Amino acid sequence: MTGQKARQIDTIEIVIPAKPQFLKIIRSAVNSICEIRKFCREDMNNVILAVDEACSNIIKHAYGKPTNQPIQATIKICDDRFEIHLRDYGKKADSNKIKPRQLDDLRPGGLGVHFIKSVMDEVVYDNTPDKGNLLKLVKIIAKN
Amino acid sequence: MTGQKARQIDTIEIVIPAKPQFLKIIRSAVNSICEIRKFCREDMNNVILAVDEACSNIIKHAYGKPTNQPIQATIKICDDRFEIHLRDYGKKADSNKIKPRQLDDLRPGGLGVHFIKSVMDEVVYDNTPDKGNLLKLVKIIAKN
Amino acid sequence: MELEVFKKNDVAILKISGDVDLYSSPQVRNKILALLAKTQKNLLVNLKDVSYMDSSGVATLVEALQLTNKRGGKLRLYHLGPAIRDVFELSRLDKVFDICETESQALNGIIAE
Amino acid sequence: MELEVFKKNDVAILKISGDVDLYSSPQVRNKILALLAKTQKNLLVNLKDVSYMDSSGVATLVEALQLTNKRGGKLRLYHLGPAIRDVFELSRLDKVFDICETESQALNGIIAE
Ligand SMILES: Nc1ncnc2c1ncn2[C@@H]1O[C@H](COP(=O)(O)OP(=O)(O)O)[C@@H](O)[C@H]1O
Ligand SMILES: Nc1ncnc2c1ncn2[C@@H]1O[C@H](COP(=O)(O)OP(=O)(O)O)[C@@H](O)[C@H]1O
Repeated sequence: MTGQKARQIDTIEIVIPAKPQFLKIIRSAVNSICEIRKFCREDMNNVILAVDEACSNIIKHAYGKPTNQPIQATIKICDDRFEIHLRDYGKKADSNKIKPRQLDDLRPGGLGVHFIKSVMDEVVYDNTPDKGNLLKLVKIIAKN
Repeated sequence: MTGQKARQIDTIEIVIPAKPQFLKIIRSAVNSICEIRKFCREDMNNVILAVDEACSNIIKHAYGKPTNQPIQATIKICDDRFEIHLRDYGKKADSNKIKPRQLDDLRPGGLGVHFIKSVMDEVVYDNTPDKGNLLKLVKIIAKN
Repeated sequence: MELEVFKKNDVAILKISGDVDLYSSPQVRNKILALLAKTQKNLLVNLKDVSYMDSSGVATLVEALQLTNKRGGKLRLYHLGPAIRDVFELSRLDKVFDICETESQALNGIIAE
Repeated sequence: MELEVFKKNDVAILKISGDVDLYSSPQVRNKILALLAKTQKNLLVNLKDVSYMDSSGVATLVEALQLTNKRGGKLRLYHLGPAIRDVFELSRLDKVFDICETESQALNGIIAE
């Protein structure tokens, strides 16, 4: 188990204007990537959900509304993990405020961050870029 | 009919490594875009086919083989047309050689350019960029 | 995303098809509010052909649940596919909502009232 | 893309499912060459579950047609959905190929031989 197999990493980039009607494009691209990598149904649905919620939050919270400014998604394709970086140029996130609500408080909204954190293995909000924010999401894929 | 309605144009970008297994990502993104714009089934299938064939030709002819170098797709979304620009950094195309074979010469291959030219309204191969090639494809969408 | 409204023995059934996301959930919300405004006490929601639902879709249904509760009515969801069921489980709302397998189960007790 | 091989009264049927594109058509080609190498004179191809086919998929079937012709056998395609039918029409090969509606039509005359 000491031998290291050179891991092939391919990178896919998708840029959409930060508008709700274009989220479907990111979802279907992520879907295809999961199919190419033969993720199981549950991993696939979870990854799609987390990416979609994160993009929705960029529209709602970083940009504050639908805009022509971009959401840049960079997806790294490996056998054993799904990694996506989401870049926006909206207002800097206050990482203390990015948290799920208490689930027993029944009210509409406040589920997105909970979904993202429940299904992904790494969730890192980085507001140190020159402009805007970078969100890194990683899902480790179980071998089958 | 003299009043001009400001046309909203949105731009989507997708970059994949020039490898056959990733063509599906471009197809599914184009599919979603056609759905968002409510293209009819035939327009949708035609646009997907032409884009896919053009990307296949970039892998086969511009790069000569699967490679990590990129295929960059820039898609402009309007109500009445589908426009995509495909950029590669492979060897310059000789536009005299980019032509469909005679269809009555029954042999495998040589159909891609025929498909592209049959279904798209504008097909412009531009090899003047500093490096590589730019292919512009336009499909005018009939109002329904 | 498509919305269809049926009536079965005076009970309103909303059938949602396609993706319910940040783009389409406001349309679902408007339709539900309109149905409940029209003196509709109870509402059944058929989710059979929903291919995707995100937190904004769940939030819309939470709002509908609160509205029907307040009016002494019932909201019932039925025919959830595995992907949609997972989203409700993730949100831990699968116990809060009245989730049925079939339409006749969902109608049970509502029609009899 | 998935490939399955069935036998019906000694005739080989290749069922293709999914997308046939630059990535997957070499797999289709290999399977067809292997089937024809195994003394298989005739070949039926069920395209019912093919969701997409590009020129490389058509080229693969052209090659199969030429091979079966050369050996005095028959290649027949059947169950083409509208999208796949369009691709054959675009290539103007819908008249060159023997395209049938159903499996029994495709088997007709081949089994009787
Ligand atoms: N990308 C983001 N930028 C800034 N704030 C965010 C971002 N994502 C989430 N938040 C904050 O975290 C909170 C919880 O987000 P979420 O669980 O998705 O629920 P909702 O968006 O419905 O409020 C939001 O209300 C917001 O204050
Ligand atoms: N992007 C391209 N760059 C360079 N040459 C190309 C390109 N696309 C097509 N060609 C040329 O046009 C010919 C016809 O292409 P096509 O109809 O797709 O058939 P095939 O790729 O099967 O040969 C190719 O053989 C090639 O010489």
